[in-house]
Amino acid sequence: MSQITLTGVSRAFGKVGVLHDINLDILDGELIVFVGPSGCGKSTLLRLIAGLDRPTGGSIAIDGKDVTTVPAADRGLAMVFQSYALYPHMSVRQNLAFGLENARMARAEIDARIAEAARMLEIAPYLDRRPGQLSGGQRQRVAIGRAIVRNPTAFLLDEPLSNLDAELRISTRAELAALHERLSATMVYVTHDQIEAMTLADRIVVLRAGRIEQIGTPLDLYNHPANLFVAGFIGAPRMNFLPVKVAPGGTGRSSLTLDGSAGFEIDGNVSAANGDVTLGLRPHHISLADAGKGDIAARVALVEALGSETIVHTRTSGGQTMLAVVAGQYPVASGDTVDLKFDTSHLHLFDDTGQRIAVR
Amino acid sequence: MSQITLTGVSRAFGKVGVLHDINLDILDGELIVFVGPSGCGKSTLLRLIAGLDRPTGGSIAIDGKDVTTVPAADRGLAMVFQSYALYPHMSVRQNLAFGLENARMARAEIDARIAEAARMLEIAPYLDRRPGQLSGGQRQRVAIGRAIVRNPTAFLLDEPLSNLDAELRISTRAELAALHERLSATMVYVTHDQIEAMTLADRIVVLRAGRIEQIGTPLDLYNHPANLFVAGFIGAPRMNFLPVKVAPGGTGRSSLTLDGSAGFEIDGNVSAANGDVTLGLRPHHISLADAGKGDIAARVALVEALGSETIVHTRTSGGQTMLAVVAGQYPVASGDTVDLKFDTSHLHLFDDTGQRIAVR
Amino acid sequence: MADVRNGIATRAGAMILAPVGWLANLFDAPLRMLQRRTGSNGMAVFFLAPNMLVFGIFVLFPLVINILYSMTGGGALFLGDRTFVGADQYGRLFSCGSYLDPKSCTEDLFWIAVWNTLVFVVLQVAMMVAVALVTALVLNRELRARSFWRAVFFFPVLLSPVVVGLIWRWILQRQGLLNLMVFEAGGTPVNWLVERSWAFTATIMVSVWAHVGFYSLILLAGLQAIPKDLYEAAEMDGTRPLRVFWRITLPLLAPNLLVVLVLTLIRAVQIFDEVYVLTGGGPGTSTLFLTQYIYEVGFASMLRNPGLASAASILMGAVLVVLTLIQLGIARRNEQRGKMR
Amino acid sequence: GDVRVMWYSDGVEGEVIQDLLNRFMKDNPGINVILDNVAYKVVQEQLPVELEAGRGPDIARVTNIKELADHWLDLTPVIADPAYWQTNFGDQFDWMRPDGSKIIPGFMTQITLTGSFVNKTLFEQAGVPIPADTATWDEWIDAAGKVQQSQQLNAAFAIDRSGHRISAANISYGANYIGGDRLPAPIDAGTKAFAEKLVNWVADGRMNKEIWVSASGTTYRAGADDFINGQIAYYYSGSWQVANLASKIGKNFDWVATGSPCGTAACTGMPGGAALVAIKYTKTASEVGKVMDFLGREDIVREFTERTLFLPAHKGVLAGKIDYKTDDENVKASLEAFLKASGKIAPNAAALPAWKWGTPVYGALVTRISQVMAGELKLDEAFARIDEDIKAQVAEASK
Amino acid sequence: MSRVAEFLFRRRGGASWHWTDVFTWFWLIGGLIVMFGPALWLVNSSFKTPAALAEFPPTVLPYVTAEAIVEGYEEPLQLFEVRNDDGSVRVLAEVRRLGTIAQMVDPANPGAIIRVNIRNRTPKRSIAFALDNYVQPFLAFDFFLYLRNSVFVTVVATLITLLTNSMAAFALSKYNFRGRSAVMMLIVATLMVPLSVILVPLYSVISAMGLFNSLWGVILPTVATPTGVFMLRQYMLTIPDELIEAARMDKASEWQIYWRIILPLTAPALAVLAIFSVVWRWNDFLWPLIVLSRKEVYTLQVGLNTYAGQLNVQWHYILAMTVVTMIPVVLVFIFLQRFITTGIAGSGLK
Ligand SMILES: Nc1ncnc2c1ncn2[C@@H]1O[C@H](COP(=O)(O)OP(=O)(O)OP(=O)(O)O)[C@@H](O)[C@H]1O
Ligand SMILES: Nc1ncnc2c1ncn2[C@@H]1O[C@H](COP(=O)(O)OP(=O)(O)OP(=O)(O)O)[C@@H](O)[C@H]1O
Ligand SMILES: [Mg+2]
Ligand SMILES: [Mg+2]
Repeated sequence: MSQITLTGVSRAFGKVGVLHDINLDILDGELIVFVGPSGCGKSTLLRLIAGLDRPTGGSIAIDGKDVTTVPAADRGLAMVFQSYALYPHMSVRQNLAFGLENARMARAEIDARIAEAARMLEIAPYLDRRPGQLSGGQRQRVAIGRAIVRNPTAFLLDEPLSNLDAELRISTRAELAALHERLSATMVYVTHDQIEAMTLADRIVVLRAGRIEQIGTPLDLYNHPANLFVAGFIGAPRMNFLPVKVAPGGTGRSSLTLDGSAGFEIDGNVSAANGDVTLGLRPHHISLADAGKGDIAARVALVEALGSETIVHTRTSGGQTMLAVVAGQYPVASGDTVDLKFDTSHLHLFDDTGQRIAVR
Repeated sequence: MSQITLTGVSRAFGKVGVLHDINLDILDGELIVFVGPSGCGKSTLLRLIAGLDRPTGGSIAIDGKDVTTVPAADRGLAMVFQSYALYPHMSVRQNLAFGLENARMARAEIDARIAEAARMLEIAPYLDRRPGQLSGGQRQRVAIGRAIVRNPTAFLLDEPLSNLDAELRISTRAELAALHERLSATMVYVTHDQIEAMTLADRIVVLRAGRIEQIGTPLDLYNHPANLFVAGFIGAPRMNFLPVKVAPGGTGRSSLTLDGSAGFEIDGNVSAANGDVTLGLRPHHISLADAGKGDIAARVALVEALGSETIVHTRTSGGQTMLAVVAGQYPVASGDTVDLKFDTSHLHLFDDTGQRIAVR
Repeated sequence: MADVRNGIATRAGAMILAPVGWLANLFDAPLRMLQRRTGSNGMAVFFLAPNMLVFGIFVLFPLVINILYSMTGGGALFLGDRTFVGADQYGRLFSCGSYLDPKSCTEDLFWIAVWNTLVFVVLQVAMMVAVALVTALVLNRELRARSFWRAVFFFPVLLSPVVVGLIWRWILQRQGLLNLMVFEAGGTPVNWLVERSWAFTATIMVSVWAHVGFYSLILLAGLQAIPKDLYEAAEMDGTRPLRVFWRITLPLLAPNLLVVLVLTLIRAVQIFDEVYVLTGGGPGTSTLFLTQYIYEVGFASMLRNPGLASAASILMGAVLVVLTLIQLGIARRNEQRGKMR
Repeated sequence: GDVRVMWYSDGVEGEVIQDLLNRFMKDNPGINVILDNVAYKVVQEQLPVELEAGRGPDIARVTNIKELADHWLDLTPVIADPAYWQTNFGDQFDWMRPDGSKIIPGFMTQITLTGSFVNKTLFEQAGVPIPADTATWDEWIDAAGKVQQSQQLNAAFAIDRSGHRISAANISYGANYIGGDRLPAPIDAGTKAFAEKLVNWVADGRMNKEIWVSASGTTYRAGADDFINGQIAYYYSGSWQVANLASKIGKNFDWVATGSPCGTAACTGMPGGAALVAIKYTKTASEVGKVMDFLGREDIVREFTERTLFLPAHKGVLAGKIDYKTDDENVKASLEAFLKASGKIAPNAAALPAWKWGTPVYGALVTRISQVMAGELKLDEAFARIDEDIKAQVAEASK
Repeated sequence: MSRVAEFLFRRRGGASWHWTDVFTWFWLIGGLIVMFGPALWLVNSSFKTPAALAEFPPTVLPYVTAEAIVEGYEEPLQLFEVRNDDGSVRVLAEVRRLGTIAQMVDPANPGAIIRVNIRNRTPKRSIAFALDNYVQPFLAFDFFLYLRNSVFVTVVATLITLLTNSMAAFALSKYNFRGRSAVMMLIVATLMVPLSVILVPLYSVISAMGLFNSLWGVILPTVATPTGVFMLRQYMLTIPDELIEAARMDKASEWQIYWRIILPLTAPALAVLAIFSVVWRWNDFLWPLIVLSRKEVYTLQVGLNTYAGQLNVQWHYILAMTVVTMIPVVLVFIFLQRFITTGIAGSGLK
């Protein structure tokens, strides 16, 4: 029931332009995730959609109706603020009830909804506390609760899970997904958490300095990042980049030469101005091999053991930092010399303007 | 230079006890991480150490000197607040300079430190803005900056990176680690981010409802969780738990029987009251196998593709939800029937009180 | 304990407010309709209206009439009966041989009063703001028996100015309580109200005594509104109390401090009753202030001259407006330098 | 119907009049008299505004009777016996009606007369004889000065801070305020002579400095407290102080009223007082007449006078014996003295209550002379200012 | 005792006295003496007889001269302490005084008259409360009628003041509309107008509206106090706008934002204004005096001022009634000041 269309939206604070010419069509019932570096304009964009702020240019339409000048209260959206913005003088229960009372809902229904939200967010024990008496994560859950009790047709969520512990984050994420399913509500979701973005999103919008860099499904962005920025931004740890020279290789193949050291061949034709391209390879697609058995030799600089996997920071002889992620607890220590082996079926190439080069 | 000792510390708000009998010795120069579910008392504990709050019982000593009643200003610690607590009327630069001016530092030195912190946290362009003109992540970075410019002997950081994007989070995390190294400062760090906890911590303290559940190095906690709670809390996605019956098996081996379906044998002797134990197995240690080739059959409920790995939510015939994490993008869809294969070398057993059972 | 009592107060407040709240809810539906028509911002007019209506009728309109008054002469009271004299009254106030010497003016008392008022305002405002601020800071600390201490400092505000003047006259007169104490302590009694500088000081002290509770209360409310976590942050930054005051408290108190500054200024200029009872403007004319002059000209003498009184009051008002606008201008600049949060 | 009386009180007169009115209402069941006790300030500041708006109570007790004279009702048609009123109250009618008018607006509830009080005990202790009736101001102050010296007093004497009070002395020294056209004359030698004396007495410490110096403008200050506390030997005020002094001095010392000292021209006090007048805008004129008739009855005036310790205006009462309801000998003696002094009022003084420019003259005098005492002006400057002030006020009021 | 001390002298830091603690207590104790001392003295004075009130030098407590019934004398006689030539002191009753010689008797032995020079005797005095100061006004005037009027004026005026002022302050602090600063300036500018200046025109207005001698004539002109608008507006500036935005997202109408969000958060400032308004309206004197000239509508202050005559002011009644009329306001103060507690506006934000 809520399709949100942004046309040429821009926003400036004084002389500082924060958003530039944003065009975006959020489909009805879609869960769209905004990601981007801190300060890129995600919250600002959300506030424009909410109607809390007016764009300095462009227009916003909901379900085809231009709402650019419609006040927030009349747009029928619910929002979780990055700063929570809980009503400090009301108990948690009153915070949750406020929006419902405004809609003149029956008391029993209000209570039922609050009970449901409290269960979902595990805040039932705190219903009679004031926000000032809650921990950071509890406040954040109340902020979420305030939005979801309203069962609106569209949600705007600004980093709603950032202060929750892993377990709660996963369960709340699942609850949100279920809610999205059940209400078939449109959701606009801002997050810095890769896993959240990847698992929740129907589509992800990557923003950078107030501009949209790419829009696509999670795996689309992961597998086919449109440019160096998106490639680096999506996926953690970030993709490794290496400057390489490309030249035609065997039939239907191309040969890549790493600076100084040996090269290898890949399927497909690559054309690039004077052969300089950037090779992108995700840490998960690099494995460690015994000396001499891999593609490139490197020295281990730092080992981060996460338990389930191990992140190995290495420095190649060319001076590049390369990260590799290996499953489990890998017996390697900083100072060791290792060989890195590339999984060439998953490499990405970018031209000198940073745009992806299709490998045909 | 800063060893912090908590002896029998407790804190109650009115009748609600929030911390109970906390005993902890934080070594000089150690980086200790507090983790625990939202609302378990992490921030409260931090505030007690800082001196912003007084314990209702027990005592706190720094470098052997009892500081329980020493005001915060005289403890020489620096803190990053979960709520940032930036001075709203000061520019970012003034916010950073404030603590240094208090120490009557020379202007040139102050400027140098601010410049260094601004570089480190990428906030140089905003130095002359007020906090109200910053995005959430930018504010958080200023809050970190305010603590680090002071080069204190001990830091208290309350979820300092929660609002930063992945890339910035990693780089800031690395900067903090470097700082820790350089100053050999003691750091007490609260986080919900597993990766942060695992990579940064010298030791991790797991809190639950105001009590310490376990203290240990990251891999210690990951590999040898003391109880069900820690096992479930450390590692994401969380460990799978299954009720099993244990019985002596071949020499020096035990046999485990899953309810209903087949069992398997493991090395070591397990003794448990009437044979009921809980089996814990991390999702990373479960792999998918073709039907009939695994330990237990299950139905795929949900597939979350993160790009680098795929989380498969399954439901066993016994009705248990089991998660498996498989590397890469695994071609499986919800509704499929799969066999789960356990990596029995990594399983954990817990008795009916939830305590770990050592497998000898 | 304090929590419990505050809880009771809050609950009592809530009980009183409950029926009012119910009434307020009744307003909601029609107001929503209004809002639909005017838009959110348009509701500002609605919120302003009641106040501005009363304000217009009972303050603004009489004020305008007062300006007309100042351009009439004669002793008649009602505007219709009075003779129009143009700027004559102002001319009279300003007819001076030399503006530096009040004695050379036709209305020498007016200029003496202007001068006295000026000195008084400068000293009294400084003193008042300082004392109010210190008092508010002290009362803002976590004290036991907090309401008692607040009451102590607020108490004089409850007294009518006439009673204030009277009490202090009893204390300060030649045979008053103060001299009694001075005498007992072995000092020489001073005739406080006959010595020029003492009498002037006394007017300042007494007016501060009488009103400081008022301003302390405003500042106290302002102080309590400063988020506590900022003080905690400052404490973590190792800030000394004085610096906390200058760098945290004072800037964040600015909006309320402005209220106090403007109000003290205005009320200092308007000081009357307590001084009238205390010193009556004496010794000589050394504590004769503008309002007393206006009162004497316009009301006290049986041959009133309301025109001259109005002219003087409008001059006084004009100066005040200018001063206040300057204060507000500075404040606005600060406000615009960025919304605080 | 209702008759509203606006009434202010200095002492017990509010209770006395209520008492009398209750009696009246018992006798006249149809008339409901409501006594509104108000502050003097109301009579002074609010009543004129109300009157100007053509409203007000039906009857009021006022002191600025001449200035508001246009608003008074002519009682002639509504009172039973105008001749009775003319005979007994006629002398003061000019005080309360516009110049040249012949109406009967009301009557004086009280005549006041300025005069002095002596602390007999102090004089006795100092061994200074109390000056005779014919003593001049100088002689009085000298005598009081001797008492001051011998008894180590702070001051010898005090005069209330009021232009009205010193006008009696001015006139004794030959002053005449009323010029041609009944407009104020420039201040003359008589006024100047006494003003100079006053200033000197303050300078040499004989006159209590506080009363006059520690106030400015026309602010009224009484010196009664110093007298009550035995701090001064001699006090110039007026007949209305008798009750006040009696109640506060009690048995602490003996005191007596001594009329007004003499100057070169007379030994006069200043008459004055409060009048009860009917107001033109009343809707119940005939009832008002009945009330006034009752309150003007000789026996009622006598009772009122005796209970309030006032000086009466009623000729008949004055002629008879007044038995003041007090057992304080000092009071009786003092009231006698005032009654006696009322026979010695100089014509210039007697004319002032009926003169509409009295107030500005009094105001200018007190304002400027006290400035001289405080050392802010020279006497000559002050005299020039006084003339200017009065001229300006007259000019303004004539616009 | 030490627990009491500990209770009272809770300090900033921990163990030692910080200078701010010392200063705080210095200020509090000083304040107690300077602020409260005169007030206490006022209360004492209200129990003094007129004679004792006029006395120099003043006494702190209300004293009267002691009297005794002595055999053989109808009236009670005043007692004096008489210093004998040898320096000893005894108590005698005075029969009469002639000049500087007082005739006295020993109350225990009333037969013989003793002559004493009045210099050698001082009145023997005892503390006595002149309760008459309190009783008389209650008998003489319609205390309860006046009280009712005062309460009506105070309560109604305060409620209207709080409502209209806070509404206006809300508009002026949280909305952006054209002319906002003009309105603000206008309001602040009129702060300067002393009542006495607009008294006559205001009187005409009241008169034209027929509010003369009506309590509404007292109430209405005072409720638009610019002070309140100004004060509340400045306080509201410190409330984060984000809370209003959150309420807008919750579909709250502007009225509800005002009523449910802004008002509760402004509670401390509202309490201050309520206290002020109560004090002002309760103590209002000049304006009611002008509007009210009939005793049915008198407020306490107006009634009280009937004791202020032309030549004499009966201070003993005025003081006593001042003390009585102060009691309700003190109670109101004590109740309302509790709402001046830690502002919580910031605690809903991160
Ligand atoms: N002022 C207070 N009054 C009552 N309870 C409080 C108060 N402050 C905190 N609490 C409670 O104390 C518990 C611990 O709070 P704390 O802020 O330490 O949690 P936390 O571990 O930091 O949680 P989070 O990860 O959500 O920040 C919470 O359950 C909270 O509700
Ligand atoms: N009032 C303001 N005045 C000037 N600049 C502002 C203002 N508010 C925000 N900005 C700037 O606009 C940019 C976008 O801010 P926004 O809050 O949208 O970022 P964000 O993407 O939400 O970042 P984060 O992930 O850190 O929350 C930031 O660089 C911020 O500094
Ligand atoms: Mg943001
Ligand atoms: Mg916390």
